[in-house]
Amino acid sequence: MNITIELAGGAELLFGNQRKHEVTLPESDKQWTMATLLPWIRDNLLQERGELFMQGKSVRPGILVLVNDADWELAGELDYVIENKDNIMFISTLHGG
Amino acid sequence: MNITIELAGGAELLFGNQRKHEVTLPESDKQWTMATLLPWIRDNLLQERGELFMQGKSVRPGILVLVNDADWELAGELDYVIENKDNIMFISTLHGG
Amino acid sequence: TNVVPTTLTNPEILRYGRQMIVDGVGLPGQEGLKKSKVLIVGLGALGCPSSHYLAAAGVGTLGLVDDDVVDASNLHRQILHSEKEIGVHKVDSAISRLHAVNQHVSLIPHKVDLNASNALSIIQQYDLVLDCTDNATTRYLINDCCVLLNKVLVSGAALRFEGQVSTYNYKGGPCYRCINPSPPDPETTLNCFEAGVLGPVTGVVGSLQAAEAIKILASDESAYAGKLMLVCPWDGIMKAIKLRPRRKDCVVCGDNPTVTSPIDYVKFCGSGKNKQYSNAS
Amino acid sequence: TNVVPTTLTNPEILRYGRQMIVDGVGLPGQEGLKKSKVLIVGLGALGCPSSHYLAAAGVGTLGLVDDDVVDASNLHRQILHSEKEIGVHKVDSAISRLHAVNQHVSLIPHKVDLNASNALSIIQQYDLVLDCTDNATTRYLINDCCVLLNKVLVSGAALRFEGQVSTYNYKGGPCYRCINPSPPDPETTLNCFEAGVLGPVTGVVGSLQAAEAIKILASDESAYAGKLMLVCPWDGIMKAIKLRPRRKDCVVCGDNPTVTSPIDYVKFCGSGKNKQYSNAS
Ligand SMILES: [Zn+2]
Ligand SMILES: [Zn+2]
Repeated sequence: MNITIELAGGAELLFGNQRKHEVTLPESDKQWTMATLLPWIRDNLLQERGELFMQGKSVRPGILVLVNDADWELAGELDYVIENKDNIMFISTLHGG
Repeated sequence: MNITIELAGGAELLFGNQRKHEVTLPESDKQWTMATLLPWIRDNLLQERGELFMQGKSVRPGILVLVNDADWELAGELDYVIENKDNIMFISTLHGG
Repeated sequence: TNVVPTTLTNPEILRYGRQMIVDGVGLPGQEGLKKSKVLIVGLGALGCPSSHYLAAAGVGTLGLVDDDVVDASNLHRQILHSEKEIGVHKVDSAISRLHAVNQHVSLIPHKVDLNASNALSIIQQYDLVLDCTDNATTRYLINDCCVLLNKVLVSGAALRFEGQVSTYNYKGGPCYRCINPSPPDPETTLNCFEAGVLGPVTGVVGSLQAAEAIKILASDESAYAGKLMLVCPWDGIMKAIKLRPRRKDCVVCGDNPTVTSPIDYVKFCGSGKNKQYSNAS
Repeated sequence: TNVVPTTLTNPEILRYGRQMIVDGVGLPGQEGLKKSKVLIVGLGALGCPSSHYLAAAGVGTLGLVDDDVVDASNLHRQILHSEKEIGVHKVDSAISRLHAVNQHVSLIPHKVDLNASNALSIIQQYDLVLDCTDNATTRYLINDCCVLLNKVLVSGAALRFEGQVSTYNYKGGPCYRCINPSPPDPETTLNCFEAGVLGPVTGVVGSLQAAEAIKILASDESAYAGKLMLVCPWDGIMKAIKLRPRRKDCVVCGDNPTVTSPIDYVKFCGSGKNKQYSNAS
């Protein structure tokens, strides 16, 4: 399954300063959900300490997760089942001005 | 087949000032292409004189056509075969400043 | 000559004519702007363009909050201030420029650092608030006060080469805490002092905030409530993201709020407005 | 103290510090800005914010083209000009404000109406051109001259409550005529005089133009070449549209161009700069 991972708002600094990653997820008996995708991203793409990206089973506070340009809360958050060609975006909430 | 028609840049004024139209195209033996869609739009959605929207078989100069957020030229212009859930956008080129 | 009774004078109609003929504004919309009071919190990179366009558009009253003076390093982005205002209080500089742009606007100075003891009394005097600040602590303060006082909040933020804009607490929509229930660890937060920011990116964000304020005040509708507008001019990316609705369990705007007055935001965020945050890595 | 030899003085480094630390700018980028010359055609609603941010960012030389005087009806959007400049030539007003914002920038007046007989000699003095004009006739003129002189063109347009921005003639990318080979019938064209425009929408567009100019001059890369950036703040819509590549049959930038010098643009477009176009319906 192929998905696009996008980063913005500074979150890209955790991923080698690369804002877009085209990813092929390994085959799995179980469906890929956000709950399984997040640790996979942490273990395979993240280039910084894990706790800068995740806290417990979810993303750390300050990171907003989007599925196909919509808030992941609308898609079921961790329960969302990933589909082929999905665009998953992680945006750091900005505070500057 | 269901598609979304979007208008911008003033083109919406030709369509009752409505910027988004959800449209169900009638069943057809032949495939819907941009070449057949344009006259259908002219005859079914347009609320102004036909020549403000079309010139010959295409749109009049000053209107840019997009298929799923990309220039229709990249999709084959009039030859493009419409797919279900496509987003077709007509944008008037702006000159003001 | 006016045939419809209006509070607008002929010079005002001449001045605002080009915006009044835009659908959704019109004479009623322009009158709506004239009787509105907007609070701009922060006269930095976002407050400068937003307050400029709102003054130019004929918003009747602008409240201006800042406690800082103009510095040379501000000038690449804080466009109300020019070289001769270096060392001048930002509120004074803003009032001078905004008055020169539009004498018809009432400009109310608030030369303070907005905090838990003054925020409610300041915000309650206004109809709409623009968050043009630069730190999480103040953003949570402003949000909570807007919810408590039932004020709409048009919030902008910018850093490096991108910006984010949304409208909170609009007709039952989400508030800032609905989207950001927990503040980030200050150890992981960049800010303008460390990370830098491009001037025109802040111009985009501040202008988007002003456009939304005008829409709300002139036409009683919002463009960004429930959406997050993302602009990254450097990468040529722009998106409008659909956000969650109001959270029923939100601690300030939910069905059973536990925040019923301003809290200790410094403690909540783990930091004050000290801009010396450590870098993310 | 500087350890790397640079053309920037210490006051300049202090002033531009917050943008220099943004990835992609840096000291080399700031020096790139300092040696660049940008032509702003039109000191109206787009030229005002774009020239302001470019001056503030430290572009070395700005050329300013306009032949108009400031009018009260401009003030809701043309933010370089204030009330006391009503009746003053827009170039003079702009120079006064831009110099106050940044004394380090060379400001070159061009108090002319850009036309087929002066455009080439003006444009050839600059590295980059911003189209901030308000009519199709001038836009085709500027495009053709930029192609003929191999200059990059950052073009913005705004009307009512939306804007469009793109970069033309960038490293083999499309030109304005590639996207718009035929001008629209003037009978079907709205313009600011008839249709109105919201000030902050022009602020978004002008700021996007400035951001792109900085990127090109500081980092030798473009964000918008081959894209059309669409902003509609009123509807909360923002998109980056992928455009076609350069057309091999384009009459000015194609493989066999037929336009090899400026043509009669008034005749080509069927109208001059007369703003009294009839409405679309
Ligand atoms: Zn809430
Ligand atoms: Zn071309």
